[in-house]
Amino acid sequence: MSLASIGRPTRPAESAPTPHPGAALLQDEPLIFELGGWSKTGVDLSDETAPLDDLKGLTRAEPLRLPGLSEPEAVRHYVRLSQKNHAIDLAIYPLGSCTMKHNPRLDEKMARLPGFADIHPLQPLSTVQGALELMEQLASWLMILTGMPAVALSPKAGAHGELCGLLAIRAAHEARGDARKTVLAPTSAHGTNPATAALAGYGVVEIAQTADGRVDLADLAAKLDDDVAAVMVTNPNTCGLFEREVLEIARLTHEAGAYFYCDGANFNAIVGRVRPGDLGVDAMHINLHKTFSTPHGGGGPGAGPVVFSEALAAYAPMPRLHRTGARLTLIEHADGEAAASLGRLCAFHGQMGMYVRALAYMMSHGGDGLRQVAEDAVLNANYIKVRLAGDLSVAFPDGPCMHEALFDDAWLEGAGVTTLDFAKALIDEGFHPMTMYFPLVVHGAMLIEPTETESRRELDRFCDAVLRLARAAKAGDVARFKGAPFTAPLRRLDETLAARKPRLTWTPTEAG
Amino acid sequence: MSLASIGRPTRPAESAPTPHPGAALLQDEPLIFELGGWSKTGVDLSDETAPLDDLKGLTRAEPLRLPGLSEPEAVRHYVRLSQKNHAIDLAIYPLGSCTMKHNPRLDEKMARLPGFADIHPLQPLSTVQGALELMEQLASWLMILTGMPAVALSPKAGAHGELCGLLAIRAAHEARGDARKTVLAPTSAHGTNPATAALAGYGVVEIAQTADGRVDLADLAAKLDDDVAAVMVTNPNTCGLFEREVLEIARLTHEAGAYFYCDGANFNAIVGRVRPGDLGVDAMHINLHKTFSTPHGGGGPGAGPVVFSEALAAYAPMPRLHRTGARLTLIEHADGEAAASLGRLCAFHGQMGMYVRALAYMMSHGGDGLRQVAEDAVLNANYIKVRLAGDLSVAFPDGPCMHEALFDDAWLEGAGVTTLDFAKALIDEGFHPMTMYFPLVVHGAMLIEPTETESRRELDRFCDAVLRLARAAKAGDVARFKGAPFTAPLRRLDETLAARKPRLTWTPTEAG
Amino acid sequence: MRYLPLTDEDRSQMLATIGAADIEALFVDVPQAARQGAPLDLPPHAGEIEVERRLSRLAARNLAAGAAPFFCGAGAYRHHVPASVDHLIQRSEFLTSYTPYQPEIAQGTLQTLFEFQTQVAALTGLPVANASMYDGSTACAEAVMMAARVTRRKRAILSGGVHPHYDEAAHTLAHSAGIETVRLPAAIDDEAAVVAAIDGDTACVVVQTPNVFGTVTDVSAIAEAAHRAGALVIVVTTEAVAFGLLKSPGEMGADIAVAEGSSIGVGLNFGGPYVGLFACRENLVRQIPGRLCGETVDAAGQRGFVLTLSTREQHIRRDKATSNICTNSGLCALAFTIHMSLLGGVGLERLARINHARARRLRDALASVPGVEIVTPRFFNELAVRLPKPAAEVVEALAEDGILAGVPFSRLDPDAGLDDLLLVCATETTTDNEIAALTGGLSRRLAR
Amino acid sequence: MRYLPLTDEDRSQMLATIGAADIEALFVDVPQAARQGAPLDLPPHAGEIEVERRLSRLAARNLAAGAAPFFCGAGAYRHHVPASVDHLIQRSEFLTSYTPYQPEIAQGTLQTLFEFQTQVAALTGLPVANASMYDGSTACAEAVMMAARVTRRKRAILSGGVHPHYDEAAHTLAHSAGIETVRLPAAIDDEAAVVAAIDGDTACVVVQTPNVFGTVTDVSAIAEAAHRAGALVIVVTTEAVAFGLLKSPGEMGADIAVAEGSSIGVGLNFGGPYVGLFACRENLVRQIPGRLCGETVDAAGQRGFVLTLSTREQHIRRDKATSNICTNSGLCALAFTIHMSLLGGVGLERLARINHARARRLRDALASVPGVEIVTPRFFNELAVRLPKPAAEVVEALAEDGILAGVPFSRLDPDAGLDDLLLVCATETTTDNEIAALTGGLSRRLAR
Ligand SMILES: Cc1ncc(COP(=O)(O)O)c(C=O)c1O
Ligand SMILES: Cc1ncc(COP(=O)(O)O)c(C=O)c1O
Repeated sequence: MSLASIGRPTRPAESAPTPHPGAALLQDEPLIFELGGWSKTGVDLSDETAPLDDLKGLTRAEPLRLPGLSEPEAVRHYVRLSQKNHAIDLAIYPLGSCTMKHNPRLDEKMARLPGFADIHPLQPLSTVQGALELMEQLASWLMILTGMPAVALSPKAGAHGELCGLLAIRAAHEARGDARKTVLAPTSAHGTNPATAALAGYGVVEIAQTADGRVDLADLAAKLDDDVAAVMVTNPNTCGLFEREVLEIARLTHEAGAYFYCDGANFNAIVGRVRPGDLGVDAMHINLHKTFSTPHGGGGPGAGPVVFSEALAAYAPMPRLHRTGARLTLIEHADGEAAASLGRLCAFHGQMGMYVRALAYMMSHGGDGLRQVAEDAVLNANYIKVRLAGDLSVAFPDGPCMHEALFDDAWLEGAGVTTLDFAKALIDEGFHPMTMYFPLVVHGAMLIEPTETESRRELDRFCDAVLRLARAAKAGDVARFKGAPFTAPLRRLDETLAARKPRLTWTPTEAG
Repeated sequence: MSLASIGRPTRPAESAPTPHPGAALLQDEPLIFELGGWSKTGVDLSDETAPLDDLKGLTRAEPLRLPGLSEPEAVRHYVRLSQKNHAIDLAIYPLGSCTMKHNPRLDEKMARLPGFADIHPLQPLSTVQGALELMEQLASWLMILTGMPAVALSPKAGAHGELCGLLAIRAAHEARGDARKTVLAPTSAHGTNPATAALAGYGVVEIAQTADGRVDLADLAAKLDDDVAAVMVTNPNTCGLFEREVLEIARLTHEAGAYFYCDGANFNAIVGRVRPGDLGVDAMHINLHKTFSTPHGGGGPGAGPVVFSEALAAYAPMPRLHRTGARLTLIEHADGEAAASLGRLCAFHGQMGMYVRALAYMMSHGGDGLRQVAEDAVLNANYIKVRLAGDLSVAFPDGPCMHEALFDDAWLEGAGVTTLDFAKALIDEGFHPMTMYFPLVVHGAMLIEPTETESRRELDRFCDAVLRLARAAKAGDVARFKGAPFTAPLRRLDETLAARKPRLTWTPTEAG
Repeated sequence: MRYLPLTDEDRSQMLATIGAADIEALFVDVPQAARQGAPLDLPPHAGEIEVERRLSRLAARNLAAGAAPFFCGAGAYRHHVPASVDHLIQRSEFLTSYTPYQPEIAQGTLQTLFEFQTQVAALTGLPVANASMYDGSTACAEAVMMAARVTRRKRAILSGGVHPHYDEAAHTLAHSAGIETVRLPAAIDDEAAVVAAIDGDTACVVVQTPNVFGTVTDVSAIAEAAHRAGALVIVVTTEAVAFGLLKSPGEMGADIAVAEGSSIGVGLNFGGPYVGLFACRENLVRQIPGRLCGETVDAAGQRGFVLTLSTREQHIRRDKATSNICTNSGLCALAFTIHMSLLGGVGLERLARINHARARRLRDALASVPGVEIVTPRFFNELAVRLPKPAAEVVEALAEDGILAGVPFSRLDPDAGLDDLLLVCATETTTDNEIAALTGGLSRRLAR
Repeated sequence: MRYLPLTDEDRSQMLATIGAADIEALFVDVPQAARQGAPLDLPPHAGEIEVERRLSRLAARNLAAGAAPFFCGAGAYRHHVPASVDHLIQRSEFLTSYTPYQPEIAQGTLQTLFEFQTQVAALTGLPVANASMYDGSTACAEAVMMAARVTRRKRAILSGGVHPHYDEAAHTLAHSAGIETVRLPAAIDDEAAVVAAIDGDTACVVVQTPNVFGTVTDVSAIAEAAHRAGALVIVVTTEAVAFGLLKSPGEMGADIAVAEGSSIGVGLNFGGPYVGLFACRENLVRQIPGRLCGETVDAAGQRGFVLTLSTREQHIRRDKATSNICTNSGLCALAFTIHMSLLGGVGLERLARINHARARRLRDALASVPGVEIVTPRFFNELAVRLPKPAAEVVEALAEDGILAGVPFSRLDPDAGLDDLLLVCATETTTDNEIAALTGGLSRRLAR
């Protein structure tokens, strides 16, 4: 029996009491399990078969109970569902820390070339030289852009890259027989930082933050002892600020025999203008799905290559690319010159599909275009910050921000409207809300990252909407916020109920 | 000066007084001309250039005034606009006579193979043998399905096919020195029939219709004289009925020395079950974008191949396919054995992109699947007819219909609601209306064609909505109809105004 | 079958609801004699894998333009189309919608048509454009019919520079309506001859620029003469990219401009589907063939778009309509509009300059090949060269070398006595390597 | 640059609004020493034509599976994906949206995730599944960590039939957390050895079926032994199509089932992106890693979906989270869901039977090749054969003949002393011609 037997009966969307706004075009759509098709399939297959004699006792007891839809039904089902999503292709998607930028269609086209999409990871290397060269070129772009001597491509996302970096650091210490147990990270760090440190077997100690939103050097120095394996700092940080004292952070860290891990999720703000290698960084992951625009796809897949300093290069994971003259090979086993490697992070060689997209994106921009990316991203963020500063409260008002503008909820004081309410009201204006309640160091945080691919017109539309709402909130028009959203496919969803009585799969009910 | 200087100033969509229903996701979107970008381009091109010396005096006086958008802006613009459309991928699209069926994605993929999409119409024939063979295979499927000995592929749509057919008929008569001046067609005929006849230089005389919605044989016989070049009959006809007396129609027509042109737009109802060649047809066009599912694309492109009887085959247009052993060639000039040809209808060889899609569709269904297509299309139409018969008035109640069900507005008598009002109200239920006011022989006609690719569930959803509305109309809930639609991106549009003061292009205004 | 949602259970239940014994009962109206009993001689249904295999095999037997040095033009031109264009036109809401008969739920299509019309008007330098025709050749034929309606005259004069297929398509259509089409002898440049041919019975003159030989012509003088004689001027363009650089038809006095739009957004497709552009002077608007999209307002006063002036059209006017066209080339028009919206005026002009520069490069390279003579005096991106052998033979020979060397004029018009003319074209996609391959191949083949 | 909407005019006006003298003023916080002055040694921006040329050249240097007789498996399987799947996942609304943090405008993604979880639960025969992991190998590693958390024990036993990459990935992750992974010697079938290895300190046993040698195993006995010892059972599957035919992990007593889902909807992609399936028993749900989508209602009482139980996750729980995963494999999960919704249970079972039949055909053909010995006793669509020469050499040689003959086991584990083993696989895409090509090639190469 399954979770579904607890709690509320499934209420098919059809029995919706009121028609949605926009019902003329936006269709209600039940779950596939409510569309019938239990005895159907939408794929025409030959009826070839063979005796199952040698699988006796190993085959399914009862038939697999899953519905199959004809292609017309399936296409309609998923097209209808798709229209219930917001997307970067529909409007600005200002989720701070997420770098939701335009995804070029050329990149999609290139990734689908049979020479990339239809090759097997374990084909003889002589038959995939083009693929290996693509990886080599991507690696070279990443090393030049970061000014670092080595890169590991295989991590499958940013968090996986963090793990890769910390495991390399662990390997480096272990190689010296110096088993350290602590990782320092600021309170403002993204949740994956402490989570990764813990996963890598480290205890996490938080570093305090200065009034101007940077790492508190004194506190860092105080906490840096010989048990500290690594200092994890995001730069530009999650408040959208550049760590002015980054060189000093690196010096202190190295002095203590620790390594400097930089969370590179915000690399978009400085690409082409600042090389982490010049900042004393020992390891940094790069989210190809952020800075280099591989699509987020509703939650992945991404890719999180990690660049390393000389000090850590030897500990990079398997597999590794190796060139001898015209021939490229993969070192897939941790022996010989790779003996120090931290080992393998996943099967095969990583996110090839993302590598193609990212390289197409890099080639399209070129060195000049990537530098412009950083400049426009920072320009757009500061423009928003200035346009909103009068009505909202900027968390760290002094000096420019980098790629994102951070506000707190002080300005909502007494308005009876929370950051959440405000975000939901923004939905009714046709916009996706900013990141809410992150970073944790700021009360009721609103973190806005426009990226460089927003036009000035779109920035103004967005700012006008935010200001319109801000004034409504201050004018006490609370209803507009508490009940929001009103014009979305659904009204505000009950997340508490979902967690209290989890229903994680569909199961037949009297209704269904 | 342009039309735009007459009439109302352009009102940018932004200044919309009220937010649309569904505003959270459905974005307002102005015209590209209102998005700026007059000095921009979204295409990166080399700055290669050359002196224009030998084009002196032949180049543009002033620069071309058209806006260019960056890719992010352009993608967003067209994605936003797309969401303001209904589509077969969203719900049933029951436009009678239009055969809006599912468009398989495999067909789109095949049409984009470089071997089909990236070949030039005038490449040496030795380099396009695969393309010619594809055309030959398509021709063969069409001839087998229709039981006709010849086919002309080049017509670009149904109406173009009608023209092709009538010009072949004219050529046949002229070859005999028998210059006939009249074409007979029933009042129920689609507008393209009389329009084509006139374009082909014929006068049009209408044939009366019997009480049961078929051609009136007596009237036909009476009007058939030696000035009649052709009789144009749609079968199944535009009332969704099969012409029971079709064999007699053919006999009378031939007896009078005229040719029988069959409008094959409704071939979907009989494909695989009835061969027009067995009905005495001399020429018939087939809308590949109807029966064989090439996408309608918001109004085309389509393709209208024409099958011919022995009597007309010699007059088929250029170019023609010719096979000698393993080698296929194109006869592109009307001499030699092609001397009798009616000539060329268009440049090159027709709608290759549509041929690939149609053949992929045919191969996928096979002979068995195509017959099933006809049966399911007819079954679905009769199911709707029966489900609605109780509340709406069926135009021709006796006997089954074929692929579409025709209703008149007698049942709305006195309800104060017109067919148009009813159709617009259907939009608020999330459905695209049926064909209205066609055919002309039925008062306030509502012509419903579901096609075979609708599931029973979707048919029931549709019938439930129609019945719900029908009861509301009879119950006198007039407001729900007169003001409809209420939930679409726009309210009812003023078509009279558009025609009285035509604004056909955008021009700058103080506003814009 | 994967495209058919009904199950056998559905079918029998539905037949029961209908009250029919079996499916045959629904086909009773079909005469027994005409009912197809035995299954037709066709293969059975096939899965995607199988269909893909069969069609891919056919595709593999064609030499794709992108896979060879490529110089073909003559009415169809190979240009790069941005990836976003093909992505956008495949959006379900564009791809699988019908002609926008219900404007309240078709604003997507309608607004793009309004943008298309505005772009076409700007490109042709005329105030009004329709929502597309099948292609350039049928647009040209319809223009001739329209001119005859407007002038009530029955003779059309076509320049010898008009693409032979266009001439034939116009002739086919005009002939049956009793309109005479007079085509002047094929000529690289026949401005004078056209002027001379105009008389008081002339309904219209049809002039192409750049013409089929690539020659760029200023139509102004012809237009003056025609207007003096009360005839209309129809300017034909088969290479829409030329609008980025050359004087527009409107600037040169055209009353009607027709063009093949496939260069922008559409692609080669072995000749179709393409998209016909049709623009004219404002006073002719009620005679224009095809769909027109117009601006209006909705019940709440908001701007919206609808199909308009439909009293010209077949579904209202029947045998009095200005044309019989119904389905046009909507999706290709959309592709054109999107590509054009990316290019903008700035981009199209840039693109046109590159095309011209590439073609000059091609000309210079060919001029250096012994035996090759450059024939076209003033060209945009295509020109005619004279070879010491029949061009068709040379092209066939070079095809064996894997080079698509261009179009022999004799392929279009075998009777013009111009068998030694080869039409060659270069666009932004043509590389120096390809040009070198062509000149190299030509030298070899001509040497023999 | 085509992806950057701002014009220089926009930039200077915006700088003015901001009150910054120039762009440098916005980068003041960057230490002078670290400001990149000189442009980096990288090529300048390039147009689509150029980028497409460069990448196509690279792609052309790979031998695509579809272009050769193909028999590779070993953790990645080539299956046909219906065209509609790739079309649908490219819808802007799916492709360009983020993790569904704002459920009111992300129901499209959320509902498909709920469908995905339900399908994965049904396939694995377990009640709960998450919204995807990076791939099968990381899902396996996370499962080991989860088992250690649940049992508070620190040793994991891995069968010798587990894919070596999976073993290594699990080892890498477990090691740093002080969890020991014991891998039994590589063996075609080590059911008994696994049972023998279980003791009171065992946190979990990891068993793969079909295993890396293709062997199908009934895990029930192992499960019983493990449960008796208070250990959890993790069943790994790298070929998801096998779920259509074989006993599900749940049926065999698995506590956690992990699988590589790329066989359904995703494709080869040279190894990534793929999609990890993760399902478990209900009582373990609060220890599950990754995102979970759950059903709830909105303020108007309508059903809707949200991400739930996020108190397990890094963004809430930080260093106490069940995993550090954030971005997962959403779009691949969508592709999986769509393909699975087309197949349905009926279709997947059909597909699985075809795969098995093709593989038997392959086995029979190989059995007839002199020197080739069939090693795997019970298989689904993949099996190991012993060759008289090192398999790696033979595979290289056949690659020269344009045949992708399979995966030498030594490629995965050079130290197992199984250099003569070749892993070969057949799916619905494998034709008899391909099989004939392989046996022919093998005979030739082994003869020498
Ligand atoms: C600052 C920061 N670090 C790390 C991550 C984790 O990256 P990923 O989601 O690719 O695992 C994110 C992603 O949101 C982030 O914003
Ligand atoms: C009965 C009938 N005849 C002819 C046509 C014209 O076909 P097309 O639009 O392809 O020119 C149609 C199209 O609606 C039709 O329904």
